[in-house]
Amino acid sequence: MSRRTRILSHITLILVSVIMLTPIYWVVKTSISGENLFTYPPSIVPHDPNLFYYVQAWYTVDFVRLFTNSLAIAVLVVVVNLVLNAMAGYALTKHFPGKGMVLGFLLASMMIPFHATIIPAYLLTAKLGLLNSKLGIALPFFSHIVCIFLFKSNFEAIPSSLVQAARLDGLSELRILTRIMLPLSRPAVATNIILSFIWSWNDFLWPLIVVRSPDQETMPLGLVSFLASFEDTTGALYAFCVLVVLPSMLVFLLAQKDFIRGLTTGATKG
Amino acid sequence: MDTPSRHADDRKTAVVAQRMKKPFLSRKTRHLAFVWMLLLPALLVYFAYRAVPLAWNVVLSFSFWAPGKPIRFAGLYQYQELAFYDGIFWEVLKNTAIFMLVIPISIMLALALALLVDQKITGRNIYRTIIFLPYPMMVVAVGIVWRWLYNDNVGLINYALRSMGLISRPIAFLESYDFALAAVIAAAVWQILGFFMIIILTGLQNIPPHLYEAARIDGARAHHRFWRITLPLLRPSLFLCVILGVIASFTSFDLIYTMTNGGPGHATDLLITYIYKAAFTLSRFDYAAAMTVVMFVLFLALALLTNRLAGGDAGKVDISD
Amino acid sequence: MATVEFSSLVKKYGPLEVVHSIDLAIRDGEFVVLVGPSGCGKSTCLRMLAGLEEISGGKILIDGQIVNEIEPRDRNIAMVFQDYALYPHMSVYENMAFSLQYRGFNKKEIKTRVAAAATTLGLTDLLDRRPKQLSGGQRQRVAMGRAIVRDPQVFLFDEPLSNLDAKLRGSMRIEIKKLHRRLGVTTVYVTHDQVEAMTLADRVVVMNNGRIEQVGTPEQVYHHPETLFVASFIGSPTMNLVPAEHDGTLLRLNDGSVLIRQPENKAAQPGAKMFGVRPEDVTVAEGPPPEGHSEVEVVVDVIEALGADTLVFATVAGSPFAARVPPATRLQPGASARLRFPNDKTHLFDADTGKALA
Amino acid sequence: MRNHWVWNRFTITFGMIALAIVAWNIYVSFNDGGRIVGKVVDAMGQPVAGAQVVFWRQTVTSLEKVAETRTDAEGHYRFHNNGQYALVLTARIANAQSARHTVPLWFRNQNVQIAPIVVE
Repeated sequence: MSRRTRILSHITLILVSVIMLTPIYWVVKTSISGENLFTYPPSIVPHDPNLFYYVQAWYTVDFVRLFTNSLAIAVLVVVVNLVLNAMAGYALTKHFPGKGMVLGFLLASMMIPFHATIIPAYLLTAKLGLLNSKLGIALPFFSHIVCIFLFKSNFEAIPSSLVQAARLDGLSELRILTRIMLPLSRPAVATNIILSFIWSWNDFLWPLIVVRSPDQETMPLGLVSFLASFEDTTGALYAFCVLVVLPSMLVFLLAQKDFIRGLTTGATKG
Repeated sequence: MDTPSRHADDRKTAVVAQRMKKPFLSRKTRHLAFVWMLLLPALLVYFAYRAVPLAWNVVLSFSFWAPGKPIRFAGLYQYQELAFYDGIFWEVLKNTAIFMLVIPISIMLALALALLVDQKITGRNIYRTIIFLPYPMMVVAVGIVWRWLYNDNVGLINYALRSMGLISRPIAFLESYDFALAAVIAAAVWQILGFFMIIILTGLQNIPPHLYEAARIDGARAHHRFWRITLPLLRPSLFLCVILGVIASFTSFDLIYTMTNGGPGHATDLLITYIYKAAFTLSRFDYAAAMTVVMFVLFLALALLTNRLAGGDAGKVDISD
Repeated sequence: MATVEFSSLVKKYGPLEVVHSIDLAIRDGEFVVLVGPSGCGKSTCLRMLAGLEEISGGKILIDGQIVNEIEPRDRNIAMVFQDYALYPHMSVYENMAFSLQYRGFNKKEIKTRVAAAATTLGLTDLLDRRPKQLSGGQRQRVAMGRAIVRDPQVFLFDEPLSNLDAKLRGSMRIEIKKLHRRLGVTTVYVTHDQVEAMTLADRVVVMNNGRIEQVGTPEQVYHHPETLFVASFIGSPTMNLVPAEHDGTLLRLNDGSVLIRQPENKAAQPGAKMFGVRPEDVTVAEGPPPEGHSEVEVVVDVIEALGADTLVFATVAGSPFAARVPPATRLQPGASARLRFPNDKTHLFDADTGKALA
Repeated sequence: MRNHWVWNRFTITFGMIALAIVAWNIYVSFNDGGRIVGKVVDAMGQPVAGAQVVFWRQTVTSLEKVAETRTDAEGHYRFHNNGQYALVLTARIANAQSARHTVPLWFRNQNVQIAPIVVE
């Protein structure tokens, strides 16, 4: 690569990075200074940064309740996802009569966006008596087909001789999954955790429909009602935004290496 | 067995024979039972929250029904209303189609960025992380942030445009019929760009380098290599992006809800937000169901179309993702 | 230790039958090598014996008991895989101890057994390493160690040396042989390498196209191949095989020249035959042929000097014909030459059935 | 291998966060008496006795009075159980009064020592 293309690449990437980061920077800056809400022109660097907007956000909404609700649902979703997807993915590495049908059904289900089913899903959840409950919010997200296939292709990338050796070593099929397959598929596990966590944590429409009382509200619902009652004229709103975004960011940043590797391993084995 | 220690061998055999117990069910049956036991929970979820709702939706769309009322057959009534009496529906449909510009825009940008980041340049991991960073952010928060960036009095975008001398008076992007949809599209691109870039990047990294080396020896120039090797081999990744993009554009509820709530008028209402309003604010579940069926049919048609364009390998791609 | 028996063993993949009704009895403590080209069904047989493949028909007996329905883990067998199949996320010690943990051994017993196996194989210093940190030969040893600690009834080897370089392969071959002599466990070994088969086996089972061609000691298989396939598969360079016509008294080549006047002890019917002689039984003719010897006129194509001896590749009546001769040979490529062989070292096969004619 | 599962960046990060939360809560539990103490001084820096100090609460739209007290001979004043996470204080004597004194707190009911309020 020539020097010129390298420099051009850097310039382009830096420019894009600035565009990507500016909104994030702007929120963080406002959340620690409360500037730019009323005044014009805006200041680029925060004056007198402090954390008191976070204190305000914390006490203005019942932050602990929102957070624990969201976290409980996300943890439930992530754990169940890992179990169900790994199990289904492992089953799909095997040959059995009806496999084609199962694959067809899963691919067809993948073609149905969840949003296209919200009305009956809502009615069904009501029939199950799960409206306004954490289980009701979590249930539709208990498995992600993308992640099933991710596990499937990761498992298939593991040499079959390892599985056979384990079988001869005396492991039951279930133990092969837990002791051999899963430890060797850490990237797939990481990808699954990230995706199911982000999707559960950030989901808004479904809780909006299912949740009826404030004590079951999740973070995005809390954020929207905060916005409704305080408008966007206080630094606390942006402090709240930061707090809301932080957990999924953190999970992503921690697991991003495995996350990308998980996707790659999946894609190598077509 | 003609070894001298025959006696000892016999004893050992007995022990072994005892340990090699024959199980109750045949191996085939046990294998099958095990596989279905693994599959069942996941399949149940999809059955309950995909297959059943889809059928239910179709039934609802041919009925008159509201919560607490008996269900009556309506024939094509709901669809007739959609097609002939609800002008907003057509506007919403148009908006949804325009909103799909998110897909080509972000895929092209993502492809360019992926190619840049795929080079061996210092800091590429940092660039990659930064560009992906918006994706994990909560869409509701993203909506709030962008709403404020677009603000006509104190918004950063207006400030930037004004200080660059591009506009003389501030524009109220989200209150303008001309700009609102474009503004929402820009925010959507900003968020999903990094996700597409990662998908394309993994596709790029799976292209064996010796293909490029061979092409280079064969005398192919850089742009030949891109059109003849990179792009064809990226087709599965690009197809995946399109499908995910189509899903995202049909389901971009959160962003619209927080940024404009469909306004001004219905200038930024998408199918999904309109369905939500019909069902959960007007309680017209039957009508909303009919719209959902339309949305699903459109989605399916688009998915099949892209699959056709991608060379008819949908199954393969979906498995490889 | 145990006997192993295949009885009318069949393997089908859908409509495709890959193993056609095989019968084989392996004695207690015997070292049997299944050898054949790739796709001949040898690995499939081994994997059916291990329980890794379903048996489509017939039975497998271990120690007199039918094991068709018994899970691999309950068959009390150990297997060494071609790619070693070491668990990459476990240390050498954990790899070796792994199966014992699932067989109800206590920690102390596991420790003793692993230590003993490690000493036997010279792995004691490597117990804390991960498989990634080992060389190919060391991994191979760990794979064997993992099999040994189990103290199984039957040892299975699935091309265990094919990932090693030639030199290491030679020394590992010797170690496997030693190990078998010491432990005396019934062993079934699959390879496509005839050298391994000849050097390791008590008995060699030559397989082709899902059938057993011949079972016998290495000597039997080498000196008395029962079929054309065995003759062509065993030995390097392979046996010279030339189409010939038998008219009752004379064996003629395609070009009409007489190959052997009196085919000895070969009370064969007249007809199309395949004539065979091993390159090492062929010499360069000098003077008149002695009693019981025959000669052919060949055109020399290539001469390969290997040091200890020289390989002469020639053509006779359109068929390739090789000879392994002493290094000091005057033959020149392109020239014609007379090659000689003793009649009692020749083989004759039916051209249609491929069966040896004795 | 065991250690690998215990000591990875996930457990360390989340462990640190948990630890920080615990530490913070311990600190809070020792400092949440809700005591507000301060001093009122005049423009010369002399303590003002008998000044009326009012403790307000900021709501979305307005200020609500929570409590009031008078300074002692040394100019000191004191409130208990403030129950607030942000304070607004004003002080006044006969003909002079202070600017609005806004003090954000780190947590509800925090014990604070407030910088002298100047009346002029």
